[in-house]
Amino acid sequence: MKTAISIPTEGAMGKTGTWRVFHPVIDLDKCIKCWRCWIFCPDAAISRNEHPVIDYDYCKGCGICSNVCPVNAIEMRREEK
Amino acid sequence: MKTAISIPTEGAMGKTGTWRVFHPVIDLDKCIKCWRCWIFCPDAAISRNEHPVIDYDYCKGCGICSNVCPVNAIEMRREEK
Amino acid sequence: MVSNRGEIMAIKDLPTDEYILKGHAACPGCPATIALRITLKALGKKTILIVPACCSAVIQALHPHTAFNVPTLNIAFEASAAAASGVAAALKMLEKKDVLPVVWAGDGGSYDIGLQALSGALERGTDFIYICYNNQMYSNTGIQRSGATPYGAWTTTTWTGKKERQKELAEIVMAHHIPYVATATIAYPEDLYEKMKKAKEMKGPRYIEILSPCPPGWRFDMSKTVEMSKLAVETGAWVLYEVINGELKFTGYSKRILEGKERKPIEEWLKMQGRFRHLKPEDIEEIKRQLDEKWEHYKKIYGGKE
Amino acid sequence: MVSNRGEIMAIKDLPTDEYILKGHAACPGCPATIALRITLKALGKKTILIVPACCSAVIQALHPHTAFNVPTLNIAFEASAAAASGVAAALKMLEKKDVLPVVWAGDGGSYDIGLQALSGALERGTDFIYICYNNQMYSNTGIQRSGATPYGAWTTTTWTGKKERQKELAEIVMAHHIPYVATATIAYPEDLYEKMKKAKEMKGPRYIEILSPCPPGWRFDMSKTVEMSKLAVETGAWVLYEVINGELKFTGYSKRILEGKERKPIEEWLKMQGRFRHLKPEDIEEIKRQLDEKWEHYKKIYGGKE
Amino acid sequence: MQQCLPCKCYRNEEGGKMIIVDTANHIAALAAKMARPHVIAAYPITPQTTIVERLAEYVEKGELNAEYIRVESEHSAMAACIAAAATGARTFTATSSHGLLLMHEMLHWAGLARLPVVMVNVNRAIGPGWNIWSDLNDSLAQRDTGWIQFYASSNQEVFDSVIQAYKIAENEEVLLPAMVSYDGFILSHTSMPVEVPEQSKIDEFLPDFKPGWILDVENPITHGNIVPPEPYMEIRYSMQKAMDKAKKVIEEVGEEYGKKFGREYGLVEEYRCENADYVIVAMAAMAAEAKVAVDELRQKGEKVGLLKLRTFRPFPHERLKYDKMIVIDRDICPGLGGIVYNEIKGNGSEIYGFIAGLGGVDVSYKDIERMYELAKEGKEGWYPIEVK
Amino acid sequence: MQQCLPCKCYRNEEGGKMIIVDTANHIAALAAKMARPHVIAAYPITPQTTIVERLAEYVEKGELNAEYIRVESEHSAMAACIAAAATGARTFTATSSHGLLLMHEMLHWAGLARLPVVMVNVNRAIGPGWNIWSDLNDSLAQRDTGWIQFYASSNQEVFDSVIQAYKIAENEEVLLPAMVSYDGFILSHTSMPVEVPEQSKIDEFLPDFKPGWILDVENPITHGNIVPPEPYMEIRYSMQKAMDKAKKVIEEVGEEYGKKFGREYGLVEEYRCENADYVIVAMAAMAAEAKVAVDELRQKGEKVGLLKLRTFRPFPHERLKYDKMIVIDRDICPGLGGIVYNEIKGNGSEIYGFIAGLGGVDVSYKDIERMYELAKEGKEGWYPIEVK
Amino acid sequence: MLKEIIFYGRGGQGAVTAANLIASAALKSGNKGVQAFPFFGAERRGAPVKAFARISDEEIFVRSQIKEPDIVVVLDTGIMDAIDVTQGLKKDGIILMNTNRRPEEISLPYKVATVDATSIALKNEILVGGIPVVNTPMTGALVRILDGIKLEALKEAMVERFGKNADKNAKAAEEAYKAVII
Amino acid sequence: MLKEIIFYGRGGQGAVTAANLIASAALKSGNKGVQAFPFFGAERRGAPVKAFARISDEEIFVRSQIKEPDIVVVLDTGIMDAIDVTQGLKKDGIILMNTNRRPEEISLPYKVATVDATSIALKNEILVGGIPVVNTPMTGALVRILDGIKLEALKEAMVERFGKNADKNAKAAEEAYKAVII
Ligand SMILES: Cc1ncc(C[n+]2csc(CCOP(=O)(O)OP(=O)(O)O)c2C)c(N)n1
Ligand SMILES: Cc1ncc(C[n+]2csc(CCOP(=O)(O)OP(=O)(O)O)c2C)c(N)n1
Ligand code: SF4
Ligand code: SF4
Ligand code: SF4
Ligand code: SF4
Ligand code: SF4
Ligand code: SF4
Ligand SMILES: [Mg+2]
Ligand SMILES: [Mg+2]
Repeated sequence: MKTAISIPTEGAMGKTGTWRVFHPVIDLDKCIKCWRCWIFCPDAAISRNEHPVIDYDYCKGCGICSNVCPVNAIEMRREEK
Repeated sequence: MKTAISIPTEGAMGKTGTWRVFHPVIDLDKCIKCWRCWIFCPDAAISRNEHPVIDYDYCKGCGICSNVCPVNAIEMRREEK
Repeated sequence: MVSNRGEIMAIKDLPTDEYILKGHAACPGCPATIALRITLKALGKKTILIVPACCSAVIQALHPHTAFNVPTLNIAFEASAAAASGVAAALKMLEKKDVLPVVWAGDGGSYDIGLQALSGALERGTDFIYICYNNQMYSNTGIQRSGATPYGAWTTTTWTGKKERQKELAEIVMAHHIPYVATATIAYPEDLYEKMKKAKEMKGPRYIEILSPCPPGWRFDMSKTVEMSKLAVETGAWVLYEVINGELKFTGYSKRILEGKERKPIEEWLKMQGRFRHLKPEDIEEIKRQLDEKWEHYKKIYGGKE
Repeated sequence: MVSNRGEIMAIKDLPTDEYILKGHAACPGCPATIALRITLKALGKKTILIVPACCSAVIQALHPHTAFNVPTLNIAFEASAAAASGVAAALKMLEKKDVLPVVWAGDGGSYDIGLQALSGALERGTDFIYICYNNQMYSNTGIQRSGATPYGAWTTTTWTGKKERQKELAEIVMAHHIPYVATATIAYPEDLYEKMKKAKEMKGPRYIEILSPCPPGWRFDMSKTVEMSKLAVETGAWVLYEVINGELKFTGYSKRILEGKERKPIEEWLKMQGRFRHLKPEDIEEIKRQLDEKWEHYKKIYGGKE
Repeated sequence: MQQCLPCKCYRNEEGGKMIIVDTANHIAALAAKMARPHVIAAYPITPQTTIVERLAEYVEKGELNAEYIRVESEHSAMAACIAAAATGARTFTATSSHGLLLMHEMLHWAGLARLPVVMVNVNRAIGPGWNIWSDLNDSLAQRDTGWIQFYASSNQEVFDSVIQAYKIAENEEVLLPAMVSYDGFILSHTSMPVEVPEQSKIDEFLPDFKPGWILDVENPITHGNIVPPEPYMEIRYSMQKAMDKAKKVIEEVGEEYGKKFGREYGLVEEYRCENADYVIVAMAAMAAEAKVAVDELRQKGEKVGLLKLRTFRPFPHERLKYDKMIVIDRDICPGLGGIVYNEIKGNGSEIYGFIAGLGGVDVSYKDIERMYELAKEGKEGWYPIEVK
Repeated sequence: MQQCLPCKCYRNEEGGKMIIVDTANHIAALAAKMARPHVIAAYPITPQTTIVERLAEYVEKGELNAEYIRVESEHSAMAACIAAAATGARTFTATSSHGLLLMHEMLHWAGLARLPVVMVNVNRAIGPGWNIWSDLNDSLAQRDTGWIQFYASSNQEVFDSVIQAYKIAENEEVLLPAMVSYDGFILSHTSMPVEVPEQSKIDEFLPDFKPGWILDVENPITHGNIVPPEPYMEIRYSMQKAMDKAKKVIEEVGEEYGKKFGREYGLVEEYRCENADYVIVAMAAMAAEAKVAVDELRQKGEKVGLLKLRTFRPFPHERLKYDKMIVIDRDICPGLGGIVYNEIKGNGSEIYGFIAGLGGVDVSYKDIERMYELAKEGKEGWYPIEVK
Repeated sequence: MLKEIIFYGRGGQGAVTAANLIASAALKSGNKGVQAFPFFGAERRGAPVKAFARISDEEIFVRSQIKEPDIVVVLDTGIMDAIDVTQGLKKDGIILMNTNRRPEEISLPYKVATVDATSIALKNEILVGGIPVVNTPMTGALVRILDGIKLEALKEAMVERFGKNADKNAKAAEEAYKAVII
Repeated sequence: MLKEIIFYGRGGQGAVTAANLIASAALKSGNKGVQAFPFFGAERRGAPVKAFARISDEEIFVRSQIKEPDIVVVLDTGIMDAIDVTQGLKKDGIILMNTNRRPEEISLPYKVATVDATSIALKNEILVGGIPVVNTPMTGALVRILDGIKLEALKEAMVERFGKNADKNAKAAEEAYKAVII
């Protein structure tokens, strides 16, 4: 029996980090751990460790984290390829 | 070309007066011409002439006219057959 | 009741024009037919009726004859308001500006399966009148519950009485902010006529709902259709009002209730109907509670208004 | 924002549980995904998602993989609430009482094609939460107007701006008198989270609508999704409230506006969006007029409340 | 006489068998009830209505432990059944004509999702104009949707087919939805005697529903997200294989039913086909009527038989190999012709096709005898409009 | 170069002809516009969307004087078209896949009401799972609804067929709705050159719509109330006769179109069928692709031809008489097989059937050549799942 | 042997129920094949209606309508103005009518039986909405005319169908059984 | 002669538009058969996308996807990490890349042409949402590689498509036409 059953998988759409044109870089010195970047990341690409950690395999580079950071700790940089 | 087109016709369902078990009889002496019987007859079987006139070909004998008459001028009588 | 022209409207003033021909197929004592007769007296000849599946489709009688003497389009159960949009658009393009598309639908076709099309037509501003004759169940298929069936009522799909409260379609329609919403019932033909006339003279989507007590469905004697309708208003089971551009006004006996007239006990209405025969005292208490709540709410609005 | 337990809720208090896996198919900056992440944090593992056709069906990514880590039933565009009734009934019969059916639908699937099923499920009292993430258009098919598209907005089916006002779905839902209705938006995750939690703990039909500003659809920079959401509330274009058993309470910034805080000028919001670029000053005046009218109305209600 | 718990009525007892006289609709409701569905979602429509009414009664009076969802349309009825089945429930619905048409999208859905929903369709002509009488256009127009389709000719067959439909649909090698159809009024509102087995025996025959997949919070999966071309085609292929498989399963289940309850079923039913020169092919009520015609014709010395198509999907090509066939279609595909005729016609036989009985036109065994006469003269067509 | 008023773009001029390069969807919108419909009611769905977007643009920018109804579902789209047509308007809609399925009930309605609504369907596979790519199951599943069905293989044919569809559908001896279908993406989103006639010539070709019946306050009639069995059957018969008639009208209109615009059409298109041992039968985009296969095979000395089924309803039985045919179905009727295959198979030929390209699986001329090889070996089936 | 019966009445009078009762009773009396069905109209209350019953000692395969009945039962003679109830009636067929007249008084070219079912219904207080329901007494009378159906079986059928309301109906049927004039 | 081209880019970069411009220009340059179509994914912004173009002097009947292109155009070399753009490329095929590197610097077993379309786009201010749109310069470069398409025809195609925005695109195309290194 085959029907459209799909299994939860990280990277279901592949490494969506490749979609990125700009990438976010966190300045940990500035970071106050408010976790806004974490909660607002549409790609769940920021994890809550000691400090916010970005998973570049999946970060699509939208820039929301940078936009919501209250202390401007996140900078968007052009992807170098 | 044939499709379900129907033409407005009096007696579209036949002489629906045959459905009747009781029939209304108006006592014209009592009638005050309020026209309630006329407006409420579901079968449009009462016309507005000099006085209300019942079309027994189509009156189904529901008794509404009798029920709404403010002066009890309409009596329902068993159909004799 | 005061007509547009400021005169007092009486039954004798209603036009003798007749668009429902004798010899139709309705049950004896049918409320839908009374309502439609009066409605067409108000709307007149230049009306295109759109009728979804319901008793009124049957009432027309069998092809190749019809008892309806205005152009009538029967349409699928769920599609009447969408069809009205189609008729309205065609009339506009073909420059028949004086012709009015009017949906004539039952409560099943309005509260339930036709709601989406209705809501869509309201949102896109279709220029038409939508009329729901509400007999509080699917009567054409033999008395099943609809969204309009009141709490506690027996139907053939609610054998022990409906467990849910009825949908408030007029409220839902009001939330669409259309130019005209009104409720009516057959016992007050002048009120119904006036509301139809008023609607006719406006533009955009207009909605009128007519309570239509149905003898076989509600299980009462066929001679009592009008009486049942009147009692519904007097007991507060049905409320008469109109909403013009968001401005709510209660009318007729309902207004008088808000002005202080006593509501007749709801038991009077319930007891006349076979569909409520099975109710236990606590069910009736619940119905009363719901009704009081509703009227409390109306009172607040009414208080807020005047 | 005060949590149920009386503590002040902060972002850091939101659970780290994650039910949306990395590597999904949403556009960069997608509001729907933010909303769903937060929603599932509140609803947790024992949730069955029902998703009609919409962006969120695509976001899941391609078979045989999925980015959603709760059981998810994709269903036809118009059928999500009916499907929820099916899931709820099955759960009840199979005695899985702690599992919650949750519809996650777009505005098109809620305001337009899915409205009837929604209304039906509300009327029959289905035990579920219906969530509409409202991006004010059909984004999945490439930005067509929906019933939720605001007056004046460009879409690919309203090239010169939408001529009609948006449907007020939350009002329509309220007219169904269900236990819980709330509005939210992604810029206020604590508020959204709290409302979800509150809904989760209730029974019967619950409805939550989340404004979700969509960068490609509204034509703004993908980094500004949250900003746009916040501005919608601050300018009064979106209102935050909840209605518990008919009792309406404004929340968050919207409440503050009613308490006297100035609404930011709507132009700020409009100007950030490409879809409003074509507006002429008189269009903006009309939008302002509509907004003022709406807030006048809210003020009346609010005044009436406290 | 003893009282039957299922429907609270008294019945004759005859050699241990319980026989009741009731309409096909009430019988369908009784069969559905005895199959113990968890969830019923249905919407009324003439002439199906008395099924859903009866089921509502069973549920409300506590005779059936099921959730009855009072949906607001047939589209929603099928959506609710699909979703309930995906949650692991056994489901039932019933409809007719426009109700079935409105389900069209969801019928495809149930098929592709491989959910064994069981449905009764009471055949009724399609409008406009409204016509509440029988023809088979409504269900035949759903023949692409991936549903197994049975057509019943008697109330007994209605009962037996509903029970079997569950067993077939839920077979792990099949897992397809199944529809039992029969003529509106001609069966739906006609009382006939029906033998009703005991609940315990039905329970033995019909084990609990084991879903092919399930929405389970402990093992989350997603159903129905975007499927790229190649896997999509495989899903379609798997459906076709399941249909092929269903042929065997239908025969097996029909045989097992026969062993247990004394009435055997299969893909088709042959009646006096031995050494027949002509075989009449008919479905539903017309197939019962045709038996009378065959008997009369045989009595007159004509070598005629009857092939009753019980199963229309999967289509039993291999069982339709007769030299000369007379196919009676109570349906029409505009621009093609009789649907049954056109599906059979590739089988290499000489075939005469008649379109008859649309919209409830009464077709008696005398008419069928007449069609036989016409076919012998080499005639075919719309009866009695074109050929009389 | 000159500016074309219809779509406000510049075009090459070549011997007086205007050629534009655009997608089939934009071409369909342009054709619909040039047919001057009074009322358009449509709902977006991938991959049809760009049609309705373009039409909305035409209307809003004043380039098309029509009412555009922004309905809330496809069921309503078709209901609105039906009602507008019944009021005397020329109508247009477009949809795809699930949208078409949701219209199912109303498709039957338009057919039985004999209203010449014209629709474009962009073929797309049916879910679940969601699949936005082409196969023909969506429109073929509507083959009983009483609609004339055309399948187009190029953007030019899309244009020409939409214009002709109006003329055929509105023919007073036909008066049936008509659907023009073509593959999603493969045509809908593919730009190709299209010759666009002048509006004045289209106007000459396509006279004003004369309805068969109308809702008119001066002559009130009722449409669609209850119809008893016998007249109902006559209505069905009249439909079938109209379909028969349509065959002639399609040929005539195709010829007239050819005379006027230089491109002739008919029920089918034969390509290199002279003395062919095998004739490949295909529809829609696959039929264009098959031309390439035929050319290559002919070059190799194989005697192969192509029969392109342009018209699927009415079904042109009489044009399908070849000894050996290879039918390629981009569709499947579960429990039966390929739909085109099964409709053809009674014609007495040796037929090999292939199911290919479901859900958008790419089928190239190389694949078609391979199917030919397989057929020669006596093989058939699902390609490439069963036979490769 | 196949017996075919048509019942004529009005919507609401219970013609269909009468057909069903006869079918049940026939089965209980040992007939293998029984059938009862309405004429499938879209009739409303009060309109003339028709119902059919077939009884046979073998399984019945006929599904078409009855066109040449053996027996015609008229629940309400009023409808005889609108409808020719003798249409198709077999030459040796019987008409059973609800009337207080005697068969002799009725000039029809058929065998006629009469019973005053209305009076019997009134007497036994079988009324719905004030209107006498004559279907059950008429079945009693019919059983008298038909071979092979036992009155006891009819009563059993009523118990099945009406539960606690069966008694007065059974009584009325029995009275009619006795009162019918052939 | 049939020429088949695949464009690789990202959602939003205009690969499909590029294919369409080339098709239009080819028609204007006298090719009877032209085709342009996207790879039909459900892709969102930013995801890798593919578009196809076919050019021929005869009418084109092929409808299937291009599997063995003559030319591959890479709008964004970033995607080369995720996708093998040379897949199916004919032995004598050409890859045209948007890069500031020279063909020699690129080690691929194919003929390579390069152009710094990003710089040209930036210079001509062809930007959407701050991101340089490189499709139009790339078509200019492609025209240089292709036989039988006139630069003038490409510019005309741009006027048709972009109206008043055509100018800067045409200019960029021309610059790229000149700047392409083969
Ligand atoms: C799609 C579809 N479903 C069901 C029906 C059957 N049907 C016809 S009328 C009706 C009930 C109508 O109820 P309402 O709208 O309240 O009108 P009423 O009969 O009470 O006048 C139903 C269920 C139908 N015609 N079409
Ligand atoms: C019956 C049907 N009609 C149309 C579609 C096409 N369709 C899929 S998603 C969609 C728009 C969804 O809009 P919305 O619900 O607002 O969700 P969004 O895409 O904005 O997330 C449409 C029109 C469909 N899948 N099914
Ligand atoms: S750029 Fe966007 S996707 Fe990347 S980490 Fe920041 S918010 Fe997440
Ligand atoms: S938003 Fe900024 S401050 Fe807050 S956690 Fe992220 S990086 Fe740190
Ligand atoms: S009894 Fe009824 S039908 Fe007859 S006239 Fe009076 S109101 Fe009309
Ligand atoms: S209701 Fe009575 S008083 Fe009034 S008009 Fe009729 S009969 Fe006369
Ligand atoms: S059932 Fe009720 S609404 Fe319908 S025709 Fe009869 S009386 Fe009128
Ligand atoms: S179109 Fe908008 S809602 Fe849809 S995936 Fe993209 S950003 Fe999210
Ligand atoms: Mg109703
Ligand atoms: Mg949306």
